[in-house]
Amino acid sequence: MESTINSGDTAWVLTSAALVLLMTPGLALFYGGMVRSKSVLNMMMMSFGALALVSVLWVLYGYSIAFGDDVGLGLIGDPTQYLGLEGLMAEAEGASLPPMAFVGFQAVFAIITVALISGAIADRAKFGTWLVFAGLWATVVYFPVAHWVFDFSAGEHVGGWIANDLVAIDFAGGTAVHINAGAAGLALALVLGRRRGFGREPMRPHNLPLVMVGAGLLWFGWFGFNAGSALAANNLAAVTWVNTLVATAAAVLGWLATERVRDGHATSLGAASGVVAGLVAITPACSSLSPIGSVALGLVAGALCALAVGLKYRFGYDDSLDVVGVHLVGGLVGTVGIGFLATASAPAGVSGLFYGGGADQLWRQALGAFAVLTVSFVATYLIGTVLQRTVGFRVEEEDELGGIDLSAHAEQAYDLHSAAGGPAGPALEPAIQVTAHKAVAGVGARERSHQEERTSA
Amino acid sequence: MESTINSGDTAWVLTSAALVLLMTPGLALFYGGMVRSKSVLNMMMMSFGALALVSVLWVLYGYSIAFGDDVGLGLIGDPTQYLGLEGLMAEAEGASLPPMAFVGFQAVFAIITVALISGAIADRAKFGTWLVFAGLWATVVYFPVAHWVFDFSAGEHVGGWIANDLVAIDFAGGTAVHINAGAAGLALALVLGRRRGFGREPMRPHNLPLVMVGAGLLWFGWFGFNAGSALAANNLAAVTWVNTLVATAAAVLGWLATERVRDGHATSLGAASGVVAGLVAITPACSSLSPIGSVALGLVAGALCALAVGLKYRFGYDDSLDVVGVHLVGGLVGTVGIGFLATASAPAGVSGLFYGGGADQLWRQALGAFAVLTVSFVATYLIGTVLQRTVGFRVEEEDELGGIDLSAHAEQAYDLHSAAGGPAGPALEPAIQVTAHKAVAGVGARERSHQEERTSA
Amino acid sequence: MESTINSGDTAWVLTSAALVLLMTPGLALFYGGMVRSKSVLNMMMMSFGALALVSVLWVLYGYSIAFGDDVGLGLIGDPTQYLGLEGLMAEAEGASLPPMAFVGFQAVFAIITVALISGAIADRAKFGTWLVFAGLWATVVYFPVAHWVFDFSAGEHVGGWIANDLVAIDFAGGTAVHINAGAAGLALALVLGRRRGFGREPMRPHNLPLVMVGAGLLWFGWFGFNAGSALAANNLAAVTWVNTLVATAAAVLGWLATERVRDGHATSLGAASGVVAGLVAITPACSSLSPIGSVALGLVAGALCALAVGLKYRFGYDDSLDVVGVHLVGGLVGTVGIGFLATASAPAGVSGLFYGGGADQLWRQALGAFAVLTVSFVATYLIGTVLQRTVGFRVEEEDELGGIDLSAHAEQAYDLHSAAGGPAGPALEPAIQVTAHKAVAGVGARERSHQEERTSA
Amino acid sequence: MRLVTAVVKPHKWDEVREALETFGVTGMTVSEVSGYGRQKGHTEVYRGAEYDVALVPKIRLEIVVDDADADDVVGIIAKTAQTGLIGDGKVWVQPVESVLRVRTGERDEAAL
Amino acid sequence: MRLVTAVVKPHKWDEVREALETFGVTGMTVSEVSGYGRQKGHTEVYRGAEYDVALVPKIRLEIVVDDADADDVVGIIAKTAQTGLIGDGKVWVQPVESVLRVRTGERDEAAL
Amino acid sequence: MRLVTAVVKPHKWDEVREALETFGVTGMTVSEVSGYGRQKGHTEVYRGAEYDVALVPKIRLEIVVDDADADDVVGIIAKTAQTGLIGDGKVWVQPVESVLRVRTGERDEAAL
Ligand SMILES: Nc1ncnc2c1ncn2[C@@H]1O[C@H](COP(=O)(O)OP(=O)(O)O)[C@@H](O)[C@H]1O
Ligand SMILES: Nc1ncnc2c1ncn2[C@@H]1O[C@H](COP(=O)(O)OP(=O)(O)O)[C@@H](O)[C@H]1O
Ligand SMILES: Nc1ncnc2c1ncn2[C@@H]1O[C@H](COP(=O)(O)OP(=O)(O)O)[C@@H](O)[C@H]1O
Repeated sequence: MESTINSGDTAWVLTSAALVLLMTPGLALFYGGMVRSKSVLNMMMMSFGALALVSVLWVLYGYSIAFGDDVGLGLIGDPTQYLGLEGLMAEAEGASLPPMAFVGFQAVFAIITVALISGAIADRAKFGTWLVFAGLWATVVYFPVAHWVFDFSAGEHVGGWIANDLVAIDFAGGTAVHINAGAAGLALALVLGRRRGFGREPMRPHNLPLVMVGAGLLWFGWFGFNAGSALAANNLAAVTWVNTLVATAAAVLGWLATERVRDGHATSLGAASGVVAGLVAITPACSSLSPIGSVALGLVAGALCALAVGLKYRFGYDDSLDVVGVHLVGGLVGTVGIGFLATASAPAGVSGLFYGGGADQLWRQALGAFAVLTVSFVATYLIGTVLQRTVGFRVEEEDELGGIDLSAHAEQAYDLHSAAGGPAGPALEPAIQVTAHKAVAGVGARERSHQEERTSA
Repeated sequence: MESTINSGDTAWVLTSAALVLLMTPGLALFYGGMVRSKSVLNMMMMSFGALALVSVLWVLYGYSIAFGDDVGLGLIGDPTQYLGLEGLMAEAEGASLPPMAFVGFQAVFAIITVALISGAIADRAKFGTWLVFAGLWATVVYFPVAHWVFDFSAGEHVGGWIANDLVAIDFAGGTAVHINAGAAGLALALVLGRRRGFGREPMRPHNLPLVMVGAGLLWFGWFGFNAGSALAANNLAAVTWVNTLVATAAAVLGWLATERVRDGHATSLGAASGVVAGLVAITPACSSLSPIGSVALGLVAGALCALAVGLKYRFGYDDSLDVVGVHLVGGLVGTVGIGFLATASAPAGVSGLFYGGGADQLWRQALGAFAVLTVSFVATYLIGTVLQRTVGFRVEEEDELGGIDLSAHAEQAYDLHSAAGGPAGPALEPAIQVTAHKAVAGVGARERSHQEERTSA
Repeated sequence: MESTINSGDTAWVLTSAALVLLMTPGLALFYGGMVRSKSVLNMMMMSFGALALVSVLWVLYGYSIAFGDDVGLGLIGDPTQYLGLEGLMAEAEGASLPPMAFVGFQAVFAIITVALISGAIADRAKFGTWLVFAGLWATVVYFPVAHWVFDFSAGEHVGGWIANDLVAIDFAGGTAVHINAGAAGLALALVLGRRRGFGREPMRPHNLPLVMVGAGLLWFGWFGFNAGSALAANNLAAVTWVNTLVATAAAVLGWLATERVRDGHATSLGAASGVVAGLVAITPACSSLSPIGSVALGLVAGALCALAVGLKYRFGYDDSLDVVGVHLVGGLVGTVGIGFLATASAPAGVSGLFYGGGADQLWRQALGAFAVLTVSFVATYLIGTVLQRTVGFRVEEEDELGGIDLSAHAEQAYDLHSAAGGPAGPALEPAIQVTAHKAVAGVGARERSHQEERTSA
Repeated sequence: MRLVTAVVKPHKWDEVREALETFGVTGMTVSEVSGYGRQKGHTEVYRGAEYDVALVPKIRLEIVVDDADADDVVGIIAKTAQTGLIGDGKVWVQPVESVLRVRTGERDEAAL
Repeated sequence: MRLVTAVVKPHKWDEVREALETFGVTGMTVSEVSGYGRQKGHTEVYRGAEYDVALVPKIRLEIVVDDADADDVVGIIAKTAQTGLIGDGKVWVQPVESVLRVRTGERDEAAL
Repeated sequence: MRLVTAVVKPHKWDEVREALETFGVTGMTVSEVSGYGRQKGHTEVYRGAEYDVALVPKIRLEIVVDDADADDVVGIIAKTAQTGLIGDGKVWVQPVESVLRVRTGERDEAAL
């Protein structure tokens, strides 16, 4: 068999997959900088944990559920079809992409979707339970929904219902990734309840430059997410690239303008959040809008998300890092926005309401969004509740107050003092003593990080 | 029409464009780490703000001014030609690159050039005025100068004078980007005046690891900047890639050696600055030098820039983060250095003075550099002065002393203490109280972040 | 001559080279975050210094030693063959890659291998001596070993013995890079001796989020390292990409599980270390394993490395940042693991012991690993000892205690206080005074950063 | 006048401040300190080595008060900062000879 | 001997130090603290929620001096630290029974 | 009772703490401060401009003790914190009128 692999397309998809992989560490920084310094490590670990676990599940059965032949109604792929991926190590007849390039590219989408959810439950989730949740949620919610949205029928292969039957446009995952994660975040925030002090203490971001680094890496990686979804280095990829740039830029302007008018100041947290809001909104829409349409979508998404992040105070759910306000709302703006702003001159070739296309595409978009939102919310609520009632999902109050980094990971993020440090930073370092080196001896598990002894003398 | 798109070239240009996009957040870190902790957010916001605004202008008319058909004398492209970029969503007949790939690649050049300027006016510029300046400067200075340097005539299309009439070599933007931004930085530093305490207080970098992260990301992104400017994944791209590596490496050695001899210590700030100095110098030259020539250029650039950053103390202008010392000087070294070090065996095929090519290329390089320097300095000085006299460019003294992050953005970069933090970091956190949740209510603009009340009881 | 360059392959190799370049700053962060705040800059400078120096040596003679025609026994290439690389600026007849693409890609491998070693000697190496060591080690150890492992014979060209005679599989550098650096780290840790307070004071990482950023960038860059080693954008690259993802993910799980069982907590330092351990192990093996084999390898590597990092306490060598525990052990696991886990259905087409291939590949792997380990250890020990006895390698005790950032670089990493900073961070800033601006005057070298005067009044 | 110095748990500081404000204390100086005492710190684990961190974070308040108010202030702190668990902290009182308000040059009682 | 404790605005610390140095004070101990008083902090805005930060950064100086110098030292601080705006800070004086220089074992006046 | 305040070099703090523990001191309050004195700071170089950093990091201990123990505590600190080099620090003793343990409400000697 002669190879039909297109090296340029392969280069672009592999590059894009690496870019999307980087988004998860980027998200860890974005989220990590936003929490208080006593829980930054746990925040980052939720992303890294999801990265590790979901990758392995993807190999085992995840890819099969998402991209295996449909086993009925467009709802789920055959989970055993590619078990272990052994069969995908060789080129496929006539294909221009190596199968593994697609496998890798889609793996990183599954990873980041799960990681996104963690922002809703900052500072208060048991790490072990989070991992269990991540595995269950990926299996029960993400893999099937990816099948619905991303698995196009081709030849003998039958894919998912949203892509093929409803024919809603979701170029890179407005429904499967963002609405999905956003709805799950809302459900989980409700299951776990509010943090101690929510709405009373400020809980300011402890490290805004870290948030900005994260936003920068996310933007960078998102070019792989969106333009890589063309699965080829072609004109379509180039158009989506530019739309991804300008919609995001416009969303930053939209968010900052909203803050300036409402609060009197444009904040850097707002700029970073605007980046993400814009990226979320353009994700489903980047193939169907013109650059000007993208600017419009970005402005709307930036402004609406800036308003939406305040809703949690009004309704009293503690969506700690605004997964709902940014990903759910931004995902809805993008997915439904296609129904209004799509222009036939864009690669997708569909006209929305504002471009004379009527409401046909609009209802498809709305229905796809609604389906994913509902399923994700309900399933997540169930999974979360079961976990909370059985193994427990929320940490003890004292661990939350004392800092989850210490109680869950026996670590603290920063130790910025040095024995002969700076003019203003001397140190108490030697006060810490190494009492034992258990590394090799390995005396087994222990739970000794009590902050306070419970005896009152 | 059959597609003539080369997928490999497209993959490389899209990848390069993403790399260059990353340079702006990278620059935000590089600059942000160098200022004091009370102004890091504002520093980063100047980069992110430029990113957002210039992207949108690029779509509207920027690309047209830079790459539209020349409207006379090679000075400016037709600003209305590609208004909104609607017409560039389809492949062009016979082209190997999608039009939007080039649009995106050039967009990120415009963005970073504007962002570079902000380093000269750290800690003291009104954020709103900075945004206005960024928009005006991009429109009046960058877009036309990009036309001069980057817009090559082809077929019916007539481009800019430096590229086509003067035929100075500027492969990736020594004049259009670095000399341009450096001269603008100098002008703006003069317009805004010195920071309180300049030359008296040290104003040390508050976070050198952040500076190093920034330098690392800049170097990484710069491979897109330089090698991507080949606009194809070919031999030329590979040669420029290697020259970009080695010139930068040599510049780090040159800078560190200069510091070691002069001050007794090689600093990490010096290494990070050497990275940027080398990258700046090789930018115009990477297609016309051999690797050995690149090493030589890098050594000279590193040493000269290390000396040049001290000039501001001698002449008394507060170019806070050395935009002049690094970008203007480095840009001149690279642009004029081509006239000496160009070798015919390099892809550009031109010989400089040292390689027996006489002074022909040298005067072209010098003239190109001089033209951009002069125009940029004069235009920037005018724009800056007008803004200062009308809306005001410099912040109030109390805002500068109290920290521009707080006064302009109502934020502080770090809050590294936690209620039950580490041995050395307990906290005053609860002392901060949430008084109102205006998010939804939205009571309109307010200016309440006074540090001190003006009443003396 | 018509160009035979494949643009897709070129795009992928140039992208990969840039990704690998980014690994060195990434390593600087990973290492920098793990040391105490008084030595983070020095730690980062060792990486940046290696980056700068080795790049220049590569141009001069390094590439020739590694990839020049063998001058005998497969041990070393002709050091003069490509002196200055002048001859490689043109395309080679019939080649699908530009020569410089390969030059650049291999350059960044040399750089990071040297940088890796520095983790073993944190906090206590003279910076000047480190640079001398880096140059000597690259010349005497790395360039030849790269010839052994990476230089395949082709046509007239004769390469190195491990690649061509022993035919051990080392796809992307398990021996040449990781075992090599790990053994060198061990030797150097022995030569320099333990840090003051080793095993008594904790020496905790001062900035774990920085460690996580570094781990994220390393993972991202490593896709270039491994999948780029296919030197083409083809099916092989795609398979190695996926294996790189899943082995690493599994190693994180392996490391965290080990910690959880042994210490009761899964730490973020463990997650970051697991990332690197997995990447190291899959490096040689990514072309010869199935995804399931990669998961198995990753789990083993994660668990074994997690145990191995404790060995230094048992044996008393101060491998400060666990270069031995992660790179030597991980490299051995990966290199030797191929002998067990290789499957003929993977691109390399070789079967290991567990897949019915017998012990043939196993002894080749073991021998290759052993050869590199021994040569690297012995040569490094010699170089280190000579340097220590002549110019001195270890810093003075007082400089170590006072912090090497200050003594070697006259800098401190952080200055997080601002004159009107936060509620908890006021400042002593004005207490620092600029006494002189020597920048231009340039009064020559001086050594004035004494922490304490030696007179007792 | 008296100087009341109190070392309390960080999460109690806000309550203490509010109670003192209600009582009429108009100013104080606050710093972050580390306490060493019966209350032990915590254990951190790094790569198999275990570290005991001996210090616990505390907030230290310095309040200069009229002689007459000293006992009340101590009492208020004692009440609001109490959790009954080890590590609640200490309060001590010392004599002060004179106080000055920098802004106005006012002295002693008038300076508070 | 006396212990003079002064809480001043951060940007005044350098001036105060210079004036004290000129006067002949050879040493002091400096720390970063947060002040709570008439001077209010600032307001920060996050995602539409507003936070009042009640504390303001201050510098605290501790200077042990001869009895004879105490008044002068207070006077110098009072003068150099003054801006006339709310929040200029406080200075208070307390008795000290003995002082020791660790390096030499010298006591009291000789230890300063 | 007495308040012993000691300013010592950071790397000596651990030794001091151990010696005090052995002697029977069960608690203290520790903070990071900057010292200004005979010991000069260091010089940093940035881009050719040189900065003198005047302050050196120190650790400050506050220990409330029984009157009877004050001299011993001072003596122990003096001995263990000494290196003989400039900048070893100072120790001073002040009167304390009353002490309270927040947890139990115990007073004075019982509160230590
Ligand atoms: N003798 C002392 N002098 C100064 N501060 C002390 C002294 N003893 C205890 N402290 C402070 O009081 C805090 C609480 O003391 P601790 O012994 O832990 O609990 P408790 O007061 O409940 O018995 C300590 O963390 C320390 O800051
Ligand atoms: N009673 C007090 N005890 C200790 N420190 C005080 C007291 N009152 C004020 N301070 C300190 O003095 C600073 C200035 O006080 P403030 O009331 O804001 O202004 P002013 O002294 O100008 O009236 C406060 O920030 C606080 O640090
Ligand atoms: N008069 C003083 N009042 C308070 N603290 C002082 C005084 N003089 C010195 N100190 C503190 O003691 C430390 C050591 O003093 P220094 O003069 O440097 O050395 P030495 O005590 O060995 O002569 C200083 O850093 C400072 O913190």
